Amino acid sequence: MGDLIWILLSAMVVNNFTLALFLGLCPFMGVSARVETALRMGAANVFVLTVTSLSAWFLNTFVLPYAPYLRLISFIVVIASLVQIVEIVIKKVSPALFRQLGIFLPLITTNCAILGLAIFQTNRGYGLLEGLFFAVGAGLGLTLALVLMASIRENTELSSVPELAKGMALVLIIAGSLSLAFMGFAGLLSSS
Amino acid sequence: MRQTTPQMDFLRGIWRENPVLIQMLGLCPALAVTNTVANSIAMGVATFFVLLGSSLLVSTFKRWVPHEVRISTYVLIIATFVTIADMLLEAVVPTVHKALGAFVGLIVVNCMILSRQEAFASKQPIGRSLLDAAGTGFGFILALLMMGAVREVLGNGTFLGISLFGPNFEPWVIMILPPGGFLTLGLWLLVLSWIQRRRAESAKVADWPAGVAQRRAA
Amino acid sequence: MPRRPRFRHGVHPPDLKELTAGIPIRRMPFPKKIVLPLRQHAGNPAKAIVRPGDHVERGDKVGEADGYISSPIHASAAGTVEEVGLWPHPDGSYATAVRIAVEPYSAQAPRPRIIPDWPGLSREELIEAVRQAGVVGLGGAAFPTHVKLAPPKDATIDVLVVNGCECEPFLTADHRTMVEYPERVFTGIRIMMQCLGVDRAMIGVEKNKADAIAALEAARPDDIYVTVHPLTVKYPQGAEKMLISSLLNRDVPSGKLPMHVGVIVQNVASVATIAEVFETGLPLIERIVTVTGYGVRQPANLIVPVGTKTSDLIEACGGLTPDAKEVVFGGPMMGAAVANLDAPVLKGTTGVVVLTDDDCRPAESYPCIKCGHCIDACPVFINPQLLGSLALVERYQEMDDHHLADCMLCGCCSYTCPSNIPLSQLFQAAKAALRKSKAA
Amino acid sequence: MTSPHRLITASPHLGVPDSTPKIMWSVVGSLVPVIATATWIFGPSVPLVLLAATAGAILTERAFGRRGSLGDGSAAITGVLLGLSLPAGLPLWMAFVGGAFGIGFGKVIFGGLGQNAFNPALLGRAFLQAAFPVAMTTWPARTGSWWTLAGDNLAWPFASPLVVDALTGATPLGLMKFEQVPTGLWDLAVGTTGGSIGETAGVVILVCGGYLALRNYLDWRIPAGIFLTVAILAALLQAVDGVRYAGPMAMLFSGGLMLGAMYMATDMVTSPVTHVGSWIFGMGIGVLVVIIRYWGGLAEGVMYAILLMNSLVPFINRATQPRAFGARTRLQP
Repeated sequence: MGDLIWILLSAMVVNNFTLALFLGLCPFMGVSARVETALRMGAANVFVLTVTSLSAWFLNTFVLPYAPYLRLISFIVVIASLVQIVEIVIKKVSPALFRQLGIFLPLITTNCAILGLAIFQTNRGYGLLEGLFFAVGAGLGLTLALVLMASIRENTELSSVPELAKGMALVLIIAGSLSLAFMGFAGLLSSS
Repeated sequence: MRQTTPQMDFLRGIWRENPVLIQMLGLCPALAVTNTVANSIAMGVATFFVLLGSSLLVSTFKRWVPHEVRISTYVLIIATFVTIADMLLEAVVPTVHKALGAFVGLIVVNCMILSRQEAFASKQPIGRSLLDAAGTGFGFILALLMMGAVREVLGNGTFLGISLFGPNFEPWVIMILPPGGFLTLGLWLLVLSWIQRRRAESAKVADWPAGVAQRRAA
Repeated sequence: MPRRPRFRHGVHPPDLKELTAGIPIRRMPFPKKIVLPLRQHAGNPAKAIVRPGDHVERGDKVGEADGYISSPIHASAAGTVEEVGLWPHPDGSYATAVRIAVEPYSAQAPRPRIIPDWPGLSREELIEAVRQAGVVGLGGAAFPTHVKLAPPKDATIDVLVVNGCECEPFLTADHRTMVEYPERVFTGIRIMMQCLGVDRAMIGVEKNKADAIAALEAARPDDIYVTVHPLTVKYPQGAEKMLISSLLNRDVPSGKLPMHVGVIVQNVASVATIAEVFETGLPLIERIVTVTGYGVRQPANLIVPVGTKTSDLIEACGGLTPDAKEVVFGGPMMGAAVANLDAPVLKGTTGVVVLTDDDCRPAESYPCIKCGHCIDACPVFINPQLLGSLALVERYQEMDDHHLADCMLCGCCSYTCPSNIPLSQLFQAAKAALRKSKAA
Repeated sequence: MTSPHRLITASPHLGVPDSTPKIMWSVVGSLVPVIATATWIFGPSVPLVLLAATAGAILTERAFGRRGSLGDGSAAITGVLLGLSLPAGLPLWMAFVGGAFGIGFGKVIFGGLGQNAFNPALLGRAFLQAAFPVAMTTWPARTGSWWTLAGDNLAWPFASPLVVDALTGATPLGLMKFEQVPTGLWDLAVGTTGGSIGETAGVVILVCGGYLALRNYLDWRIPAGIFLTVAILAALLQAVDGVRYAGPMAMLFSGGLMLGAMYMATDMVTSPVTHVGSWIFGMGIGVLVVIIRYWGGLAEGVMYAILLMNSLVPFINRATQPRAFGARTRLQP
């Protein structure tokens, strides 16, 4: 159990997907203007990452040992179709939830965090449970980064940012600062 | 769509609509693997290859791809080329392949490639698609080089592994760490927007009647 | 154990009352000219009923109330109507006013009673008499008193709260009233209690007016249930909601009035004035004004005919000092600077404060450093820091969502801001913009 | 008659005698005893490093900041505080770069005073820590005459410090963490230990910060929250394993905790605006400090703890909004 928690925490803060590994940058830059949207995007990400982890484990266990060269192709196809199916199911079952998360789902599919998770999980040889904790940790880490960025960006709207820095330059520099701050977690727990 | 010349198709992607610096696409590799110039070049070339290959295929088969499944088809085509690139890199430059790690595989989800397919290759003839892909690809390599150069020179005191300042140079380790990636791109964007503003200002001065410009200069 | 009477937050501006607190009230000589703006109260302005050339006696009506929430205006000196036209108003605009050339050498002799004496009058007759006398709240807002004395049927009032806080720095008019005319205060309370049909009255006085508290206690009658409460010296102790919170521990809900929690608040000056009106039989034509500040030579508490020009008033106090900078109507916290010294004293003018260079806030301001002092100061618990930054980017709708409506412009936030950001000015502008967009 | 006066301003016409520049310069002034103590301990390197960091901060503010923004003193604070958080032997050019980075990317880019999300001094330090990890953790031991410069202050710009020999001393936190050697409390309190310029002499910092707190120029709730949390957690952990974990007093007086809690965390711009928020902020820093110090890969975590909590401030502010007067009151039926 301790190991699992460690995997989760590691993916969440120590090796934060966005701030340390540069995964999921598109939503991080694009959907971080409002805290509410950032939260929803984060929730959708946690969900899709969990689904991804499950399917990657399935592929790794039952398919890829026989055809290793199909790794990338099968990952992307399976994930994309699974998300598609989930999207349809959510739309049927809970239209309210779909309105909250739905628009983000197709965006997420082509997001490097998803494929990145599948590849990392494979490279590190995580089992089913480890993979799930990894996925949840990664998702929470993404959410954390997104929400922090969004709350800081909301504040910058009330301030007089120099003309030159408006837009993405400021976002990148805030991201750099956040990334610097998250370096404080480097090596966390590794000594014990 | 506005009529464009083949020359424009090619040049557009390199600077004016640079995928990384202007359109903010493909940021993930642009930040993750640009800590050395060699990695930047390898990643740039691999992406260039995938982009060119997929544009060729997509443009060739555009008539036979049903509209509903086009995105999945593009992704499939891209994934195939990425697999090839992955294997090639592993065979030719194993050390670089190892340094790039998972990020070679992640070329699949580089939104820049997908956006070129959707926006251009699926609608244009093969030749123009190839020009466009080459332009965008070069633009991507250029952006990666700009990132990689700054980060390697400051972060290691070297360029392509060649020492520039002698042994006494104190490397700025941060530049090859994650924060350095964000900060370098942020800095480049600041520089570019400064250049743009300078240019806009000088253009404004040129538009003014001669007297005004002279008085301003005086 | 009784609850310590207090409200939370607020600020402690310097007292500055020592200039006039010990000076007895005196009557100023009648000026040569009287200017009576028709808009001196909350609600509709009065309508002029005199013409140039008409002769008026002291106490004659020159403006008739226009509607229920309005109040008549009376001549405060005998003389001849010169003109009915635009004249500088203390709020900075030009407003219609009746100008009267005061009869020279007139003794302004007493005249027969206009307002009947109060014993024996019924509740309705009393309220009508108050209305005819043109009595409005003398604490500054100038809300017609007869409206306040007749609350709607669905509101049950159980307490009359008399506001003797006078929490604004510099001002001492209410203080002197309580010291010199405590009997009038209690007579006024009797009349008002009869109007309202309540059997309980409370007088809240800030502790720094020990002589006023003593005078009130000495004059306090035993046949009615009225108590005097010393209160913490803190600004804005005299704001209705804060006062009710201090005295009764009742919180007036956001967007509601004191009467919704069973309370009517009357300024002590208004209470004394009602007694005076019934005593003399003349309507409200004069009031007590504190003329003070380091920019005036002889600070004083004066009985001033309503409509006296500021310049005449200052002349009666020895004139301005050379370093006088700004003339403020009302206290320095909420009062407004007047641009033109021709502007007359109104019924609601509690004081005229002349500030010098040293007193005024510096002109330059700095960016907000998020120190949070304004949040600690705000007596209505809104977030001036957030509202201020929203105001600067003109996001008024969001300000409305953050309870801008509860802001009473007391100025605590601006007072305490180290960056000198004009917060209450910004909020005033935002309120105006919101009113405009709601009306549209 | 027109009025002789010329001022028409909005109410209120009175204001507190404090002003933003006054607060800022008071903070700088209150650091003078700290600087003096550090100079007494470390020698002439201290003013040099402080000057270099301040020059970096001030020149950057002058070059890119708003016109006239130097007068408000905020750039000077950033420079001095950054300087205090550096080792005495750091090459001066690095201190300069840190100051420039802190102001440039920590403040000017956000629009200047009052708008920044992160404490500029700490951002500058975090940058230096990540850029030059070796130089930033080389603590010169005090040997020789007071007049000798510590370490290699005068290294050429962009060049490595030359002196990397046995002159380095270890910090109390490093000793405790990596070698389980505790340092005496007396040494910690009066500052006769290794460490950054302003890390030593905790008592002096405490007194100077207390003076600011009395004048309401810093919110005492933040350092109180930090101290309480760290002390309680450290006491608990010491009860569990007294050898591995230092006790509460040692935790409070070692490393940059005093300077960080008193001067960095209480930066008004980057701390919460409400009282409840200040408590949450302080306690969050305390928890993070303990986590990073005990379980992180680094010996010291105050800087990162404050930066991380800085990033949470917009949230804390949002969650601790004051509730409007009477907004929750119901009318009696």
